[in-house]
Amino acid sequence: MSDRDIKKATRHVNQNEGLIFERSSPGKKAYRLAPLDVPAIDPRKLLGAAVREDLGNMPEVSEMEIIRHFTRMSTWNYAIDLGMYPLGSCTMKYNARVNEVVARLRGLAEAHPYQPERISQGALRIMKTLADCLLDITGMDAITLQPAAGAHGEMTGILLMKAYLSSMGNPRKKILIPDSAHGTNPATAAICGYAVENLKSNAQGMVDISALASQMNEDIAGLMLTNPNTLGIFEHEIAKIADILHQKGGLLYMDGANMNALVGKTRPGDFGVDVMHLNLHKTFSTPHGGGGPGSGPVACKKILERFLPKPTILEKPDGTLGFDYNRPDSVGRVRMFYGNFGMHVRALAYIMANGYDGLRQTTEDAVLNANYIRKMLESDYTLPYNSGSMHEVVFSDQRQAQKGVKTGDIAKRLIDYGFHPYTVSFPLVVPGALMIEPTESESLEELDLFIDAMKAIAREAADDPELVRNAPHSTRVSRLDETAAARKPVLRWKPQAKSVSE
Amino acid sequence: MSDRDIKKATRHVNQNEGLIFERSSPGKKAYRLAPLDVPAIDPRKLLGAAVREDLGNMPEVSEMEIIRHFTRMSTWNYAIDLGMYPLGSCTMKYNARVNEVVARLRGLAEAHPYQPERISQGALRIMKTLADCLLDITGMDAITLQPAAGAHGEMTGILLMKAYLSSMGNPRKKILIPDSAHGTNPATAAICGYAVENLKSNAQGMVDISALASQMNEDIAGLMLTNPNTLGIFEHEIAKIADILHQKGGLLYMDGANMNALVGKTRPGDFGVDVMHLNLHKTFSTPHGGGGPGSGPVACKKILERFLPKPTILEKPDGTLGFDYNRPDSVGRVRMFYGNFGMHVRALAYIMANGYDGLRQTTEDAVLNANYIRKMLESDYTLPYNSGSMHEVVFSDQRQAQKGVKTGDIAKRLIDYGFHPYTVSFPLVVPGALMIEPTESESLEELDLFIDAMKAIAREAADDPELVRNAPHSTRVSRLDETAAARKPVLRWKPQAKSVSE
Amino acid sequence: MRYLPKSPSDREQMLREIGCKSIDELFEPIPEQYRLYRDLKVPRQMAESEVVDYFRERSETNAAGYAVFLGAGAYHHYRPVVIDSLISRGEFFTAYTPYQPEIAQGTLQAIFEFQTMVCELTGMEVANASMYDGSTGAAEALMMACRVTGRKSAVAARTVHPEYREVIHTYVQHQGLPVAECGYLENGRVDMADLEKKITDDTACVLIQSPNFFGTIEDVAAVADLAHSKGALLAVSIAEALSLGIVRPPTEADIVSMESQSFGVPLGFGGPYAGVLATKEKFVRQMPGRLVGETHDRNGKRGFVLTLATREQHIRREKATSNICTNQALIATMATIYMTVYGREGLKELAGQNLAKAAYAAGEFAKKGKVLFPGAPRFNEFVVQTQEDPHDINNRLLEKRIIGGFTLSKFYPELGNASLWCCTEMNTKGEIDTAAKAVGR
Amino acid sequence: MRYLPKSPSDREQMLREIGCKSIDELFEPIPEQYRLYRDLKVPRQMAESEVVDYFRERSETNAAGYAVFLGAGAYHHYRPVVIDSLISRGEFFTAYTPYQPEIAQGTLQAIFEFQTMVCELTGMEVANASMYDGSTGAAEALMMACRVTGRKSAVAARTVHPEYREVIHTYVQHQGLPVAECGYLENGRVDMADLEKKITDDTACVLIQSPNFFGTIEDVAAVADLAHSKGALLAVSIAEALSLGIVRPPTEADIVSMESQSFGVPLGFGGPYAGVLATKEKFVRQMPGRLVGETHDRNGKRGFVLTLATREQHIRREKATSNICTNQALIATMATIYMTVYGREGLKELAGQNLAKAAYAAGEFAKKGKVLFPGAPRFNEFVVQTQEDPHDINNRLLEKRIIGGFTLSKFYPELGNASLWCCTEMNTKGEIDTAAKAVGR
Ligand SMILES: Cc1ncc(COP(=O)(O)O)c(C=O)c1O
Ligand SMILES: Cc1ncc(COP(=O)(O)O)c(C=O)c1O
Repeated sequence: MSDRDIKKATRHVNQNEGLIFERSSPGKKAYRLAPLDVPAIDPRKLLGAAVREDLGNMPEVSEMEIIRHFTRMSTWNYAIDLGMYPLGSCTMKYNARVNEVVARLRGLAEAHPYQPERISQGALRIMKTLADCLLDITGMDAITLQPAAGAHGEMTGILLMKAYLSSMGNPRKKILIPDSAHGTNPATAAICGYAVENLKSNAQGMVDISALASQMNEDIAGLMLTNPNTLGIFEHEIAKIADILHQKGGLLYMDGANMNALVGKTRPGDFGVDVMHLNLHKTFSTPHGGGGPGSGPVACKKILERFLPKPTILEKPDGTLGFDYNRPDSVGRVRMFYGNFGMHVRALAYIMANGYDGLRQTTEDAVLNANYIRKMLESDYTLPYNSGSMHEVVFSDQRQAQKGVKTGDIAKRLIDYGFHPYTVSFPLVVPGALMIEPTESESLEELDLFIDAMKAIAREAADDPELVRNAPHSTRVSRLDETAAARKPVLRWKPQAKSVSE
Repeated sequence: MSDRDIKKATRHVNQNEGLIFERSSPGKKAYRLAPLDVPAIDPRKLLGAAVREDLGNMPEVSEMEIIRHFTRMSTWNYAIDLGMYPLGSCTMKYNARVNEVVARLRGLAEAHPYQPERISQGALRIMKTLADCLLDITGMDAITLQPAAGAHGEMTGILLMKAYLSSMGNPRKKILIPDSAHGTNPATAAICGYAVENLKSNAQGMVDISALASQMNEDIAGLMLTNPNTLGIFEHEIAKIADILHQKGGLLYMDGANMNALVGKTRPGDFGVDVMHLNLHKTFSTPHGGGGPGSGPVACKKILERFLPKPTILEKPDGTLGFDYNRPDSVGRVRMFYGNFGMHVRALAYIMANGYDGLRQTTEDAVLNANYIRKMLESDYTLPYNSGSMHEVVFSDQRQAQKGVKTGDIAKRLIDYGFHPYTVSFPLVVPGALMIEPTESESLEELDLFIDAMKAIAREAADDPELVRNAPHSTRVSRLDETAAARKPVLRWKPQAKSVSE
Repeated sequence: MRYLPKSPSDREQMLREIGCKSIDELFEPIPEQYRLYRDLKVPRQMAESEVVDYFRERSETNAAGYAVFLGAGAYHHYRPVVIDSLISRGEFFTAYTPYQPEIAQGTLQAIFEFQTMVCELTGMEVANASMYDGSTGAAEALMMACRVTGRKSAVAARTVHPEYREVIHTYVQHQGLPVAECGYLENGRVDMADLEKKITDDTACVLIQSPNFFGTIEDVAAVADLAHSKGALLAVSIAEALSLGIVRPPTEADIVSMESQSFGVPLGFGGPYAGVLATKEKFVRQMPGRLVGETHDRNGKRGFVLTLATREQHIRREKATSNICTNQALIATMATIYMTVYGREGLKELAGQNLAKAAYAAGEFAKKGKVLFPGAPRFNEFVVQTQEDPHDINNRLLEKRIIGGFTLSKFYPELGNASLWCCTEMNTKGEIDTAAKAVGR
Repeated sequence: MRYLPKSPSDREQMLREIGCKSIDELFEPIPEQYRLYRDLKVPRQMAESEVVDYFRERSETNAAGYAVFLGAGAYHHYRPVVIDSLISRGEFFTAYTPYQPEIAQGTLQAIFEFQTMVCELTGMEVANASMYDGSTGAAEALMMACRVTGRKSAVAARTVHPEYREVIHTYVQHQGLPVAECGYLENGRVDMADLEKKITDDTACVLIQSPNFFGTIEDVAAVADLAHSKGALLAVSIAEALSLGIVRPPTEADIVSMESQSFGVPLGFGGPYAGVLATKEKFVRQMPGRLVGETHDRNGKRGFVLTLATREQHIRREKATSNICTNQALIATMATIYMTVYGREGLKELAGQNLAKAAYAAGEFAKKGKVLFPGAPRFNEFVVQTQEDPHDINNRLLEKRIIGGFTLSKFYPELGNASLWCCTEMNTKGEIDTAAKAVGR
């Protein structure tokens, strides 16, 4: 195998570690409580039948073992801190350390959500300032920070549309969704009680305007559009699209997952979007944390404002801030308290560190990086659509597939080259898609290493397809049997079920 | 190679990373300053000929690259957090996270050493409380926290002896040092202007009492003794040793590097020691940090107190604390300010988390672990001395050496088995020494894995010596050419000297 | 900008390669009239020191260092420092969802351990990888129950957290899934008679919370019998997870929705927290959210993967069990570390201390005010009725840097001058005595 | 005890294996009469929360959040947060000295970068891996000079930090190495005439500090010429490393001893800091302390190792260049990260801000007090002479939570009511104005 060509990574000794339950033994402790300063009680007396005697298989280990357990496990992960993470649609950008520091400041980290407003002005000011920034960034009129993630924001946004349309006399039945859309879009429409009608894209990878015009009618609440779409293409006819919807009384929902292509360069509010969500854990750099937490603020136009979830933040005459619960037309709450406040803190810190000039430069670099990769790889991989790319580029494995090498194989082989794979086989409109989003956080050196790796793999796919099909070869575990995992699921450890220990 | 037997570790993909200078390019920045709020100045005008125009090859990189640079490099290190670190004489024990947290509390981390005493009571109280704890632990009468490390403490201690003897009319010429002593002991004696006289150890690996008696005379200032000594053996005749020295007007200095074997079980002050140092970065768990910082407090008997370095801490009538600079007999300062205060904080946090019971249990576990290893391995490796072991055990490579496998080779092979090697070829009294100190921080599971590895290597040394001689086989770099490094030293990066990039 | 790893010359070189004269060429797909040529109205670029100062000032105007007697769905417990030192490792917090298991075993194994511990504590057979929080988790539980039973309505106890009920209302109305509410008795527990009336043969499930919003521990077994006798499922919501250290787990439930915030997650003004759903094995294919499962690699080596994805939106799209994608993985990892630190003995001992503190406090408060809902066991919260408006009491306490209980009038007007007090291991006897005195004036 | 990974049964099993009935058998080598059977007089075992509370209270009685105008060898600069997040990785802070290079390349490469940056900044050819601090580093520099020259005495300027000179005195007296002191002029610089008198043909080296203790920048070239003309070496001590961002490096020196605290190391009430020695290549074998060198492995791959160990105590024992073993590696790594964050442009810009702040402050102070030592350039410190006793001025400022300058009477009585003020990027114009007003009363 051509490991000599691999410049970016090598192999190094790495610690094994079993499950924490396999380390447990009675009498080990990692805690000690302060002495009880009130009279001790007898739980049995106080709780009677409700008392619990035993905590089953909960672990008993020491602090030293906990540090090693999680430290060792952490070394099995790839992360932005280790290298490029070009997952299309995920915007894996640098997570600044200062954001983590400020989010842990005592007054913010230890604030109880129900503490009186007048001693919560710091937190309220942070939320208000972030909201104001996001409104100018999106060009919208009103916003809620309550949704916990993008999909949660989608639901909130669609409910705003539904509430508005109901107030107009008819909530309508269907939502139009392009075939290129992310899975959460149709899933969200369904949750909100709408049927999903599919909208084809045209040869340029954009919404087919004539199809839209013919499909749009009074049964349709609106369109859920990602812009730039999941092919990384900006919907050039966006204004036209909005008009068609508006003419028939429908609304335009924009999935803002790809705002990293637009911040500071254009504003959805200016090109006809009625309501949209943002992913603070994408565009605004709050860490993904291995799958979450996120935050999915929803911004909307004036006509939808009165339906926003409660509470909203309002500025009082005396300049102090407070929560407004008195919103009779609100769609209601989508989450307890006020959303993932800790993510609001981080997103605002990101905006302040960047300023307007930094945000613009960030967008420009993100688009520059994607187009550089596109240019460098278009001779090696098939480009299904040749419309201009914004922040990400989507190739297809067409050429490699002839040798039986699929996008998933190329992805696994990238691991040997020291990279995290791109997004595999999404969007669905592209057979065998390679969806690559570098973000602005990659240096030219890192991009060139990635390009070299992709070119080398293209050669390997031609000369030695087996090598690629069996990748990765450099990881502590080889390809895992996902079918077996799904066939009879083992979803928790059990004492008897001690399995092949490492 | 029998990698299938290796239970503790495997190999995993690992990122390469060049030198930071190789990433630098003009115009990249990882900083931004706050706007200057005073009139700008012209450095040339203010500094004239003293102005500097250029900073040569200092790097220019972004924050993202810095995070990756150091994160990637960190993954090339072994550490306590990853596994057992049985370096004899180094006491590589768990470094509790809470110690790091309290050391970073703002009032402690940002305190200026010259801020007024009355607003420094917090820091002074911490130093005083630590001093009091260490005095009871050692059984001594007075202490200084000023020395920055063990060797620095040795110098301080020997200077106390010298000052005392001078006050008795004669500083004397020589210091007795056992052949098993750590290199810093003779080096320290030399720095303090003493000649070193070697003291042989007997067949039990202890001080040869008769030799001591015959060598001791009025030219000899005293003896520097490590107890337990570097063979892990407690000097059973310690009282006798002290008597012999004292009878001839000499003093007994104890190198406290091995206090982890004694805390809470016996006190040097009770068995005749006149002055000693402690290594807070060993016995009291302050992190080694890849080589430092340390802290080497020196405790002594009443007769030596007036010679302690200045300033000392004193409790004022009103209960507040202050520094006492008025110490005419002091040996002087050994360091500016008050020593490595941050290490004092951590050591006190360690003592509080343990309490008297925890400290005793810690010592017992440290000794238990060493004796368990000794018992389990004595059939595979040669035990040069059969006196009882305390916190560490020293084997010799005698048996393996017959096949040409040296202690250094066995050490390198341990790396493939997922361990950091023990201390190699020290103490010098043992040819081909394997000096193993597990500390109390190792679980039975980890000890058994270590024992299995050592046994497997013993087998490999017999069956396949080449395999062991060429170890390690699992690391990102193989054995490095240390001779070449010393022959023509390359001690810094130079623009032209860009070398074999990884 | 200091985060961006490019020099001006890097940018020029790249533009040259691409064949563009200026960066703006790359933005031509955006119609000219929508291009933004002014600066955004956001703060100017700040130094790191300025950012830190800004948030430190906000933090200092945000009740830093107050004693707090608030619970009501968010609990103040001590957070062992190892949690933040471990989750601050970039390998955990800067990783994405573990879609590539060969380089994500760290996250996957941690979540597998989370799922296991949640099962152990709740007495359920399977648990998922997390939900947004306890409120959305409860809503998803009801929807799940409908999928399982094919029925189209539910009953929720009024003693379920009021904001949970608001969230449920927002979710389920659009599914044509009416939710009836049932009242509570003098002892603070579910009114079984009322519940029996409310359950119909279209009732998919009954939702209760235990300990409930008043801190009262419900008779889960009895409610389960009733629900099951009518062919409905029982969903139990747990807002104070620490109660499971000393309170019998709701093993009779069919679905448990737990908020994990008590397990080492900062109060953080309400989030991020982490919900989780647990259930019986037979219902797993109707469960929303990600699941980590054990499997093996080519060489038979154990490993973990995301599994049963056919329930999820990225495969099933509009037919998915839920639209959830990003969850609360890092918070679940925090909870996993917390549960590991305290473990089998510690959770019990700690829960015992909470019980003792609340019992002592209730005793002290009873001397001056009326402690409601006697006769049923509580964990670490209790309701006190006073002569005086609780707001006045709390205002007095604020001057002593003590944040008093949660005023109930907004959600439970029928209780008059009542407020909900919480005592955890963090509340000293001194604070409790001070607060108790204030109540009695 | 929560750090100990053993259960009681583990201990029993191990004792059984060893063949002991009780743990005390293992302590029998310690003579019975010296065995300790009472508990140590140390605090009882505390909960982590109690430990944190104890130190938080100490921290709060330790001037947290005061504005500070103290320099005098310890400088208050902003610390970029990446420093602590990176050195807090266990792989860095829980590793030992890199004696096993195959599993220590992280530490070794970081130190190699440190050595390189120190060379770049100081203008020297080689630098070591760190010394304890600037004071012991200065002492080692003198002893090194003696080894190089074979001469047995030295001259140190009185403008070298007084505590450095105390430390030097402690070290060198025992080497039979007398150190003469030479005075300073009206402009705060070394008195060249006096220096010339003090240098003998047994003078191994002249030690100066620049910027010196008064903040004055010395004429290094001139001092070097004089020293060299007498066959002595020049050792330059640098206490405020940031000055190198804008002040000409002491390239004419033979040995530079630098305190790195300004480079991202917390003030920390005086330590841990990190000294470092830099010198000419030809003197490297006389240099104390560890050195990291570049080499390659079997496959020609670049790697780093500790090298030239034959200078050190573990090889040479009493003939070693020094007794130093443990150094300040982690602090050197902090400094490396700091130097990388600011880099080529940032150190210059930051030093420029310090220069501007001090210049502005000196101007303001001059309106009310007398700023001494005109006519020679300064960096970020200056000396002010006042009518009033500086202690009274400082006491007044303390009420405004401002810590005033360092009172010089103790070390320089000849200057009367004088104190040394330092202004860094951390001192706002507002603070400076307030302080300047206070001085002038
Ligand atoms: C285009 C798009 N829409 C929606 C989402 C869902 O966002 P979240 O995962 O935050 O719920 C994603 C996330 O991957 C996405 O890429
Ligand atoms: C026995 C002994 N003495 C002295 C020392 C020197 O201590 P330090 O490295 O802290 O200077 C050591 C350190 O390894 C040691 O093991």
